[in-house]
Amino acid sequence: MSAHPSSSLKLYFGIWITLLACTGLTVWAASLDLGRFNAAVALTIATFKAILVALFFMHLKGASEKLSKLVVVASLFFLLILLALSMSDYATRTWT
Amino acid sequence: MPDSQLTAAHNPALLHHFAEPQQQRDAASLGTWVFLGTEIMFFGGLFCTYLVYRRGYFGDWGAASKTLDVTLGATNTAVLICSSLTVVLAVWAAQTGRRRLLIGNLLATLVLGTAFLGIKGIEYKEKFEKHHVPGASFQFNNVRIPGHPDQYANPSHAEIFFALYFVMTGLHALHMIVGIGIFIWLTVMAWKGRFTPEYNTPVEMGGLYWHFVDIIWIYLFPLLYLIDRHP
Amino acid sequence: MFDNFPLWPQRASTMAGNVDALYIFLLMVSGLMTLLISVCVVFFAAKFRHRPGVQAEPIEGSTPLELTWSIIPMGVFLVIFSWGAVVFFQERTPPRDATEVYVVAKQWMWKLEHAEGQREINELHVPVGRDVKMIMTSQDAIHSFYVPAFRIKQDVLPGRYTVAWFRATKPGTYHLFCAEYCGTQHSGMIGSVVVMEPAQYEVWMSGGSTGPLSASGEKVFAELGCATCHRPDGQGRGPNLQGLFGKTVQLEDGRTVTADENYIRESILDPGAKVLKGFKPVMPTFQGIVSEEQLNALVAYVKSLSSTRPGNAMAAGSTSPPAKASAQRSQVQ
Amino acid sequence: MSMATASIPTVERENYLNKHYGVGSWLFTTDHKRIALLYLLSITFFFFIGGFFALLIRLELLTPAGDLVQADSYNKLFTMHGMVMVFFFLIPSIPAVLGNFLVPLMIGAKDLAFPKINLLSWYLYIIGGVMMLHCMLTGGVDTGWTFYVPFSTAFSNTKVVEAGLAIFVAGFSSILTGLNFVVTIHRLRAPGMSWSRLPLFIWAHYATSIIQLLGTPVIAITLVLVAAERALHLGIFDPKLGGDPLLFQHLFWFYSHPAVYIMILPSMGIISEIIACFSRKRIFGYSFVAFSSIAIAVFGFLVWAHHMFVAGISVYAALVFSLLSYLVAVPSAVKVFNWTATMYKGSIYYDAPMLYAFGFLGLFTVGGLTGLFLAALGIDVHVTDTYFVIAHFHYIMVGGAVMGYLGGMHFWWPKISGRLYPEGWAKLAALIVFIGFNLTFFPQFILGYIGMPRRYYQYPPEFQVLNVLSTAGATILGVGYLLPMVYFLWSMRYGKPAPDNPWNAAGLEWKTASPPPTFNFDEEPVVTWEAYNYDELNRFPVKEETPVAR
Ligand code: HEA
Ligand code: HEA
Ligand code: HEC
Ligand code: CUA
Ligand SMILES: [Cu+2]
Repeated sequence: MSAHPSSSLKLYFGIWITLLACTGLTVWAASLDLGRFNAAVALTIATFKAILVALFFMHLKGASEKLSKLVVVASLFFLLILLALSMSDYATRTWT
Repeated sequence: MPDSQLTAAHNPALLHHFAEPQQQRDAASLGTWVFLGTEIMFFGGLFCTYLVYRRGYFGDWGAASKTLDVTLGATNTAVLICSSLTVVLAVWAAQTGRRRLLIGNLLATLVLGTAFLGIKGIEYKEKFEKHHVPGASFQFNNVRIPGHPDQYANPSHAEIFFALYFVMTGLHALHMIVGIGIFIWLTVMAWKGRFTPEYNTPVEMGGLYWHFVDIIWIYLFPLLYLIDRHP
Repeated sequence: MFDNFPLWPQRASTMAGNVDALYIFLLMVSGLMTLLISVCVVFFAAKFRHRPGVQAEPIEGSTPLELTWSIIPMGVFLVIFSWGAVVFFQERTPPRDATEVYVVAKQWMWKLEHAEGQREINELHVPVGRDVKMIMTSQDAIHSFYVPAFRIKQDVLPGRYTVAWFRATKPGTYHLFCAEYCGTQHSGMIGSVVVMEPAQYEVWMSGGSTGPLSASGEKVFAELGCATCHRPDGQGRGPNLQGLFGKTVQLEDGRTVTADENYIRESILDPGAKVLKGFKPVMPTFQGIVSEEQLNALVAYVKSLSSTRPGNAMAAGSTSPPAKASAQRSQVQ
Repeated sequence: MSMATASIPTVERENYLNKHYGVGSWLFTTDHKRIALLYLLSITFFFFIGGFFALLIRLELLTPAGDLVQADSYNKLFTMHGMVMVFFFLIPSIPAVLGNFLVPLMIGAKDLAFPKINLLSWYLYIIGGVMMLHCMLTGGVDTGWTFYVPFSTAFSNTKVVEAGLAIFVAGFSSILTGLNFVVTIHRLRAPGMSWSRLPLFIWAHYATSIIQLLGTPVIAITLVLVAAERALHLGIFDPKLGGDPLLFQHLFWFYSHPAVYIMILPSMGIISEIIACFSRKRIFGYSFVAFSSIAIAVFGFLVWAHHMFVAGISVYAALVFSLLSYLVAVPSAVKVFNWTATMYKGSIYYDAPMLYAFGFLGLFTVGGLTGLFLAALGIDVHVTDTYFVIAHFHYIMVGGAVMGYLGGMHFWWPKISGRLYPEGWAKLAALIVFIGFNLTFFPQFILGYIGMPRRYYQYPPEFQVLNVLSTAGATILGVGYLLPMVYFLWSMRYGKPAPDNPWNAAGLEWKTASPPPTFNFDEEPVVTWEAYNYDELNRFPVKEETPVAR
């Protein structure tokens, strides 16, 4: 993973602009009344931004090893377990 | 450190127990990613807490969230995104052997990171003034729930929101402070000309860490500031 | 003989037999498995012990065997799981017409209050053969209501109600333990459940009552001014509470919830949390104003307003006592 | 079988023990083998502290009345017993001692991937340990090892914050160990050491590391929340504010259930090594045993709320978690059956490590099977928070994990110290431990089912007889544990020098000197054989120059 071609510079600036735009977008979207979709929209944008950062700034995309990706996916998977199984309790409780 | 003496044969940075530089780089990279994985779970506990209460006390949390300054929050998001750009430029500079560009970008990152903390400080100060800090002096009376103009938020539930606000942003800020420490060290090393196109793993790894902290904020911002903003 | 060295707990509730049956099944299954494995280990160890000149036979493994001893245990596990779940459902579903006892746990005592109004500390008197449902909450840390002879246990939490039930089958005095660690005198937070013959129980019942719990609840209801908003004619600012308990109610935000004890409790302490459809959230919170005991009384009173529940109707002193209770009563008189 | 004298050159070879001298050469070492020894000393220290508390607990419970200690002191005793044993003994025990020592050796590496982080993790452990000791000496803590809120945040007036932070720090030590193992196993395997050739000990440690990495951060943040709530009144779990105490329990057990597999998996790894070696056979169904370790680690994350069946979770959640608990039992079952099958048509030796392995097989099975009782909803309602649970987990943690640990210590002691331990004494100790153990904990199953709650310092008199038995057993057990410590120490000085491969065992660690040189191998090993190639070893039994221990 030595010298990158300078085209990657263009990419970096492009990602940067996109991220800033997304930030604006999410603030704007929050001012709309989308009912229960507000949260979904906000999280989708956040996830999109996070993926951009991970893939391009953290070079997960071109990573020579699949292993880094596996580590990320595995961690997110276990986070999902934590959230989902906790919710299996909260969502089926008869109180609060 | 007698046992881990550098075998200064061909590459001064190659540690004795690695066969070749590539192996050492791969180990560092994997190590960093695994560490970031544990960080996901570290914040994950907080996200779980957040999810449970937000689900239970949505209205009260919306009211509490609305008292946060969304302009400052958005500004800080932008600041962090800019810092992520300077970081990735720094990594690029290190990999292509542009020492001055490297130092410049490391310094820019430091400035942006500090700016983030400064803005965070302003927000914290405001919370103190408004008595929005959980504890004995906490006050959150007569705040209406967004969308339900005749209903007041339950101060207790709002207090939990602010508790979590402080824990989440506080831990994030702590990560920023650690990051700034790392970047000061990187700047010094870069100043001394330690990084070459062949050896720049520390810059890369420091960069990964910084981006990760950025990603955490990318989630914290909507989760904390944008719960129920619309009029 | 085993008075001082019991090997089996007393069996004094309808649940005990069910739990014991599953326990015995599990003892047999795991006894068998332990036997199987130890016999194999001992037998192999003896038979294949090292002998000069005899070499171990190289064996790779065998996928069919592996599958066998993954799938068969899985099957056995599923049986255990299902059986356990069935017993659990019984433990967790109080019969509808159970007599109610309100339990307030605090460091380090049990305060119990019968729907009929008797108050007890660290002692619970119940008759044989009647379903008893306990509605429990804690004033401080988490406690746990445990009667080994009944095979029931339920944690008692601050800030909400949890429920347990039993039907005693054998007169006697049984241990009541606090099973969740709660501080210094955790092991002193013990008491007893006294199971009596119905006749004796009626005698015990007749003394010391300050009137049904729901009646004191009615008093509190009036004193705190609840009645100004919640009027039986439905003309107040709040909803009519007649027949509320057990109903499914529509909330302002579109959700529906069942009006159980926890719902009534929450409505009093945090009225804004679940606003009834068609009403303004004007009800003030009574958090910090009512004590746990008053709260229980209020809940008992609100429940008594729903006439579909004979158990509570009796508690409220209305004219239709449940058949069983009146039968017992007539025995005494 | 007695140990034959080994003919060993009188001039000691240079090895990791004698290469450098002085305190500094130990405290600043980055050699994984030396760090392993540092850990060995420290966890042994904490084991005896924890054991000391256990003895006091047992003495108090000799009589029904609370007479030996005050109620508050008793509460502190079991709390600190649990915390010390779990966080400062058992979780670090096998990974940080034997894992640290053996992972690089077994895969043919010169060291762990990050030697300095390895040292750092020992220092973190020591800092946490010192905090824990300080906490214990200046008043202690009385929340139970489970820290349940709101008792811990609002009612206990002991040093909860300090204990929590001690465990927080020790947790990071555990995370860093796991991180080191994962990277090492991925990156530093010797040429030819493919995944399918890894010893099962390595697989077990890999699985353990997954749990350490993904579980420990959650308990860390949870303890931070408890400390913050207690010190700063944040009120995150406070029911008065509408907080949910059960949320704490969810977060706590999300780590602490998988943590029980941190404690047992490494031990299972050891048992796989020992049974293969002393049956002179390749382990039966290598890949099933390997993958069952991973399966346990992953499924282990799915079952945590089985500790909360009566805590007030919803009935449906209880069902889900009960079902999933049975899922995780399947890979454990697979392992037990495979170990047993390995002995079939073997050529079995009865050396001390194998005796411990036999003990493990029996006791782990009993402990695991009683776990099935607990996972059965209907039964758990009756036996949760009673001595049945206490017996269940001591059977696994003491009867299983500690037995495995001791077995491993005996097995690799010649490699670690370069000396042979006295085999006769070792067999005696194994026997004493086995007898003492069962006498201590078997009565507790009965106690639990007849209803004795745990964490009671006084109890109704009808429970006394069984308690007396248990206390008697504990003293025997204590002797059983003191013995190995004595003869291990003795052997360091007077033991016969060990040959490189005293058991004629397979595995790279036996191909280097005993004790190994600083960089583990004089020349980088290249692996051309499968794991557990005992049939080859048996064909060319023992070379003249390297007599076997037995
Ligand atoms: C190393 C530690 C360890 C291990 C490995 C386990 C393993 C298991 N544990 Fe245990 N457990 C603890 C340590 C451990 N536990 C501790 C410390 C506590 C209490 C914490 C506290 O409250 O303080 C506890 C508590 C605990 C509870 C909660 C009890 C309560 O508080 O109410 C439950 C409930 O489900 C449970 C279940 C299980 C199960 C199903 C397994 C399974 O993984 C076991 C699997 C193994 C086997 C099943 C045996 C081998 C299988 C066979 C031989 C197959 C043949 C069998 C058949 C065909 C039937 N455990
Ligand atoms: C790895 C974990 C581990 C280990 C090894 C042990 C080991 C032992 N434990 Fe453990 N125990 C726990 C983990 C462990 N325990 C946990 C997690 C709890 C729950 C805590 C809670 O409820 O919060 C618990 C609770 C617990 C209780 C229940 C207390 C209660 O609920 O009231 C009891 C009671 O008998 C007990 C007994 C023992 C005994 C007799 C040993 C024996 O195996 C110990 C044998 C060792 C020795 C006897 C040491 C020998 C040393 C000497 C003789 C030298 C003397 C010492 C000095 C000079 C310093 N333990
Ligand atoms: C100021 C008027 C007012 C007072 C005083 C008042 N309430 Fe209410 N109550 C309401 C209103 C309005 C509602 C419906 C909106 C809501 O759920 O908050 C309500 C709802 C309830 C409900 C839920 C009813 C349902 O059908 O879902 C219960 C139970 C209740 N109140 C009990 C009480 C009790 C007990 C008291 C006294 C301790 C009390 N209330 C005092 C106005 C009042
Ligand atoms: Cu109350 Cu224990
Ligand atoms: Cu568990």
